[in-house]
Amino acid sequence: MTERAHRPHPSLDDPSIAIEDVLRESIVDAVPVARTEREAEFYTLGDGEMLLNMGPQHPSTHGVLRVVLKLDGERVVDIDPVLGYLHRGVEKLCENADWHQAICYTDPLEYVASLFCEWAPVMAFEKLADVEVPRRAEYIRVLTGELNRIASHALFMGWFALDLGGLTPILWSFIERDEMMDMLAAVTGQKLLFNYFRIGGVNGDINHEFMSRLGDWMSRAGAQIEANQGLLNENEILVRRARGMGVLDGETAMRMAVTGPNIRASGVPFDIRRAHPYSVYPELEFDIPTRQEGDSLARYLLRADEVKQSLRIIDQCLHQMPDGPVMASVPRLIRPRPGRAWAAVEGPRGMYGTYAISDGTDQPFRMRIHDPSFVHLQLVSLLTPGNLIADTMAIMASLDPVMGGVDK
Amino acid sequence: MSMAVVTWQRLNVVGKILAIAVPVLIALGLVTVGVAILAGPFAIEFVGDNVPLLRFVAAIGAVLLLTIPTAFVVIFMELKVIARMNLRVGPDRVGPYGTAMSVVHGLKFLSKEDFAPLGVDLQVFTIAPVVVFVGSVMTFLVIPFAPGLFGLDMNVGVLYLFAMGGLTVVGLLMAGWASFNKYSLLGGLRSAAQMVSYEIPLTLSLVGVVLLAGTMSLNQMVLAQSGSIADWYVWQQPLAFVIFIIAGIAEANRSPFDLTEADQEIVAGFATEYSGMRFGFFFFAEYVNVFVVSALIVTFFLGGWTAPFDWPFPVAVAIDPLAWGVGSLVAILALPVVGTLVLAAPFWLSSRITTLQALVIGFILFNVVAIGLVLGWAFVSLDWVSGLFWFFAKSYVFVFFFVWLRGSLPRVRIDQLMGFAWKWLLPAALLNIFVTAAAIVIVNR
Amino acid sequence: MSIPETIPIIGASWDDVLFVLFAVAMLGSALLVVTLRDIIRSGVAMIACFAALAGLYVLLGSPIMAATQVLVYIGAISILVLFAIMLTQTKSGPARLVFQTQWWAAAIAAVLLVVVLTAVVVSTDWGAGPPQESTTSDVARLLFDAYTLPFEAVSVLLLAAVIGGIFLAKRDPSGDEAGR
Amino acid sequence: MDRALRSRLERRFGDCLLAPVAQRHDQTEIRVSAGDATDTIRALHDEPDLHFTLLADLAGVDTGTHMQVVYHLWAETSTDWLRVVVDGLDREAPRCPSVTFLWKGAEWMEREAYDMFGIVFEGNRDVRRIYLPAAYTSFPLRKDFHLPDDASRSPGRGVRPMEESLPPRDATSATNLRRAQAG
Repeated sequence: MTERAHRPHPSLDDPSIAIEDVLRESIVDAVPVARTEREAEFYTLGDGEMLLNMGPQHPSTHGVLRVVLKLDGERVVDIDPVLGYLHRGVEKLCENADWHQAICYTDPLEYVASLFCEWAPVMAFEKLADVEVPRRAEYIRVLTGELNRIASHALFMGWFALDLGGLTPILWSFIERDEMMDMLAAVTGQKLLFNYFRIGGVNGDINHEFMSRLGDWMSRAGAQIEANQGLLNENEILVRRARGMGVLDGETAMRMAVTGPNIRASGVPFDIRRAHPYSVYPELEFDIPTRQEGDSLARYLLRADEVKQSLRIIDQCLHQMPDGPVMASVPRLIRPRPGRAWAAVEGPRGMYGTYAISDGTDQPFRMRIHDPSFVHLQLVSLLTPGNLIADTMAIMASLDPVMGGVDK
Repeated sequence: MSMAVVTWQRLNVVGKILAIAVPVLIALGLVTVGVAILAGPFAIEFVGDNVPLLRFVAAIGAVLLLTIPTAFVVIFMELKVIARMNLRVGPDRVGPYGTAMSVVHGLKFLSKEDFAPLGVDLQVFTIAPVVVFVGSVMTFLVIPFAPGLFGLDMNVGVLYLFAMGGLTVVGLLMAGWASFNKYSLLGGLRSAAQMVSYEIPLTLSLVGVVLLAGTMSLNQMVLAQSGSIADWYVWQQPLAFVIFIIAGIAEANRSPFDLTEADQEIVAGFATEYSGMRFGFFFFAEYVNVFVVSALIVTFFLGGWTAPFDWPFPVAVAIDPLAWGVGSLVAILALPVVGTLVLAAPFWLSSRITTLQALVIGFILFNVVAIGLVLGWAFVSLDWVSGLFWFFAKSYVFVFFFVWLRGSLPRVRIDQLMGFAWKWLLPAALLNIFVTAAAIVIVNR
Repeated sequence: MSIPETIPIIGASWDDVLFVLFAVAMLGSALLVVTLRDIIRSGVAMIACFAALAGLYVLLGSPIMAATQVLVYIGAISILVLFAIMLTQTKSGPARLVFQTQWWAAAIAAVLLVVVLTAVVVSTDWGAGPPQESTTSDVARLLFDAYTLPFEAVSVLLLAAVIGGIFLAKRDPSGDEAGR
Repeated sequence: MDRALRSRLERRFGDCLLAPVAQRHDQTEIRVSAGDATDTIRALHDEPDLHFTLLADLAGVDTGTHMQVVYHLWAETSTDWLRVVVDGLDREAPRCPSVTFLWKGAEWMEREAYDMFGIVFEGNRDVRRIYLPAAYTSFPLRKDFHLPDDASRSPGRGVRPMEESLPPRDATSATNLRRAQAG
């Protein structure tokens, strides 16, 4: 009974397998049987090419992404991302939960900006159930959402520098992000997965602690963010490594269904806050920064520009916010009449969308979650071939995918 | 018989230890004295006749031993300084201010399983870290630490240095190949390409210094720079100084040129498959290299162990205890007690501290003062102590500089790295040689 | 009591013993270079051979030659050889050398080499005196004084070789993205 | 609600719509069959008065009786989201034309729909599983796929199927079970 399960080497189990055979198997690249045209093309090695498996445990794959690189020396010939290491089947889980419960399943999808992950389904459900959201709740949503956007962009800048080999910026941006997370924790009660937006409003009014922290932070945020970026924007090495890397033009970006900062860095001023206004964004004054270059540097700098616009929005929200309730009267158990609804919000990475189908019961019949990271990760195989391994990181980091969102 | 047993059983633990240790120590002492009496004259004669040989053996032993604290200090600096730059605290649990952290790192490596993955070329895999370590440790041999304190004063010291630097590449390449891992292979190839490329500007940048000093011996070079800060070669060879720093960083595989172990790209490069003490050797060699490059910068361009201003020392402070008489000696013996009491007095007078605590504080303070006095005396009257001080002070400034770079710069790309070496550093180094040679010819005419 | 000039029992001098040790190491590793089946190990053995040769130079009183040997042959040439092997050999290909495809040509070449070497050894006057210390300045004086012309000729030859190598290795400019 | 879009859509695609154009909140919905899907979407993308340039989302839906593929499109010409439902795909062997010729970025979304529903997209050159392992055989978002511990819907209600394969009570570890099976 006390004997422990011991797994010896396979060759010891089966005397017909010699160590040599095991070695030979591991010498030759294990090439799967091609299932599709693309896979057959990818796994056919040309002269001098080799496959390099990167991930799922690799320092710079932003979680558990696995990519197979086809290399010629250090030059990337082709790249095939392999997903699913973080797949949790959130859509199925949502179908097995009721309408309120479904929101908290979407929350951890993109743990870096989770308010947006709940905003899209909440909006979709409100459309399905014909709920009118109080204006104060809408302002609070915009306020907290923009705060979360800044927090997400701050983290992006740190990650970007880290993937290019800089150690310090990531920790500085975590300090910055931590302040915002503390504020949001003061109002939502949680520090990472807020679960704050509800069908018909938000979970509670903003409180004094939040306001005092926010006022304190707003008074120095601009200067502090500028100072942090000074470490990177004027860094010759970073600029030289990011400029001209992974150039994405506007036309291709549209065809790749890219949204968010990534498409705006390619010169397309598409922002759902303006292109298809929702919430109280029509009443707020802000610009949509764009850049024409479409390279990694542009994608990086564009997010810095967006942070400034978000600060403007927060400022206006604080001044324009009306008094009133923050929650419409919504029953605990809702049964929306059968129908379909789609809602999309502009998150820090692009368009977060939810497509919900109601069959009249208390559970979603189908709930589709659209995550921008998933779409943007496709760009890796478009932009990296022809560059070096190191540039793969510069490009992937500039697209800012979060594996929680990619793998749903 | 029973008496002895009963007596033994009555002793407590300390007593038992003493009961064993004291006779053994006495016996050992007697044996030592006997051996010294019998063999002493021969030993003295042997030492006297073979000073160069013994000096060489002692130097090699000292060099091997010296690398360990050096690596520990550099690792600790790296941990703590980068932590401060990241607005973190860094290690603060093991030892005062975390100073023992790097020692614990070393113990951790020793206690880890010596693991070799399936498919590695075991012999090459095992030798590789040794080659790397030997390559970096052997460079210590020719570095002049202080007047008279050097392993070997070679007349081809500069060549020897670069030869040993070249040995490191062999080890990295062997590690990369033997690991049976594509990341390791890429790391090994990167390191070979990088270090072979940067060795050329590194060597050429020193030609100017060699021309000025007229020798390739490191010790002679330092002597040629002695005097004040104005005599250092950094003023006559500013371009070579810059080239040497940049190429030295690349040669030591430090950020921003740490492509061989770029963890965001190729995990850990050549060291991916290594663990335990084999990895520890790489780790050690890397940090020893950081110190060696700093020491070389100081030796070649910043006057080595010479002081930055016209140093009036060594001042001969005549201390001859035998001439002081018995009264003075008794006074010296009483000094610790008196000093402790005097230093404890102010604390004792303060009401919040107990007598015992005050005494302990006084004792510690007295020790600090006494050690400080002894070191101060050594500093002003022994030239090798002040030489060591200046040498390490200057070297650690550059170690700090390297750590600072690591904390603030992203990594360059492999083609930028190579392009920089061949397109900028190499022509600059050649230009430097040309200008230096021309200047020497003009001045001497 | 200083260390005796010769080893007490054998009677040979220390230098001779060291010479024999280095020579055996050199010949042994040279044999390994040609007999080992793994090409990388051959390379490592070649490095050991060069290192033993450097030791011989030190014994002969020429540390500058020894340092240059290590610097150039171990630090550069062996590295490039290993580098080239690693670049051209893939792990999925045959990991071992294919021997005995041109054994008769190799045999003829070996016999010729032996003849030539024997002739050289026999015809050389080995009555040279004790080894002299050669310093850097001696070597430099010889290079830039007596042998200036051969030195410059060799440098021109190397330059030509470098240019030729670049020309041969350069790819078609249209398909070349490495220059970016 | 964009009434003008509705009339434009009815005018342009009137004969191939499976259902009248539905509008609710800020969404306009049209339904087409799989045969008309390519032409419809190409027209929506290309024609200047429609010009739906952005593919917002591509979703598979299992209604229980048949499969659907749902596209959400965005255009500058309209204030509405346009939802195109490709309706009536066979549940046993759902096939749908791919839109990767218009939006290459739909490739992964189509792979995901294949992974979850088994819908094969004709024209997509990389229809293979994206999340689940290659050896997986079922399509988890279909309505007849029940989670193993979903007691209310599982065929063996009240029984947790995952527990059935556990060893008998006196066995302490899976190793013993394996040994018992082997010997």
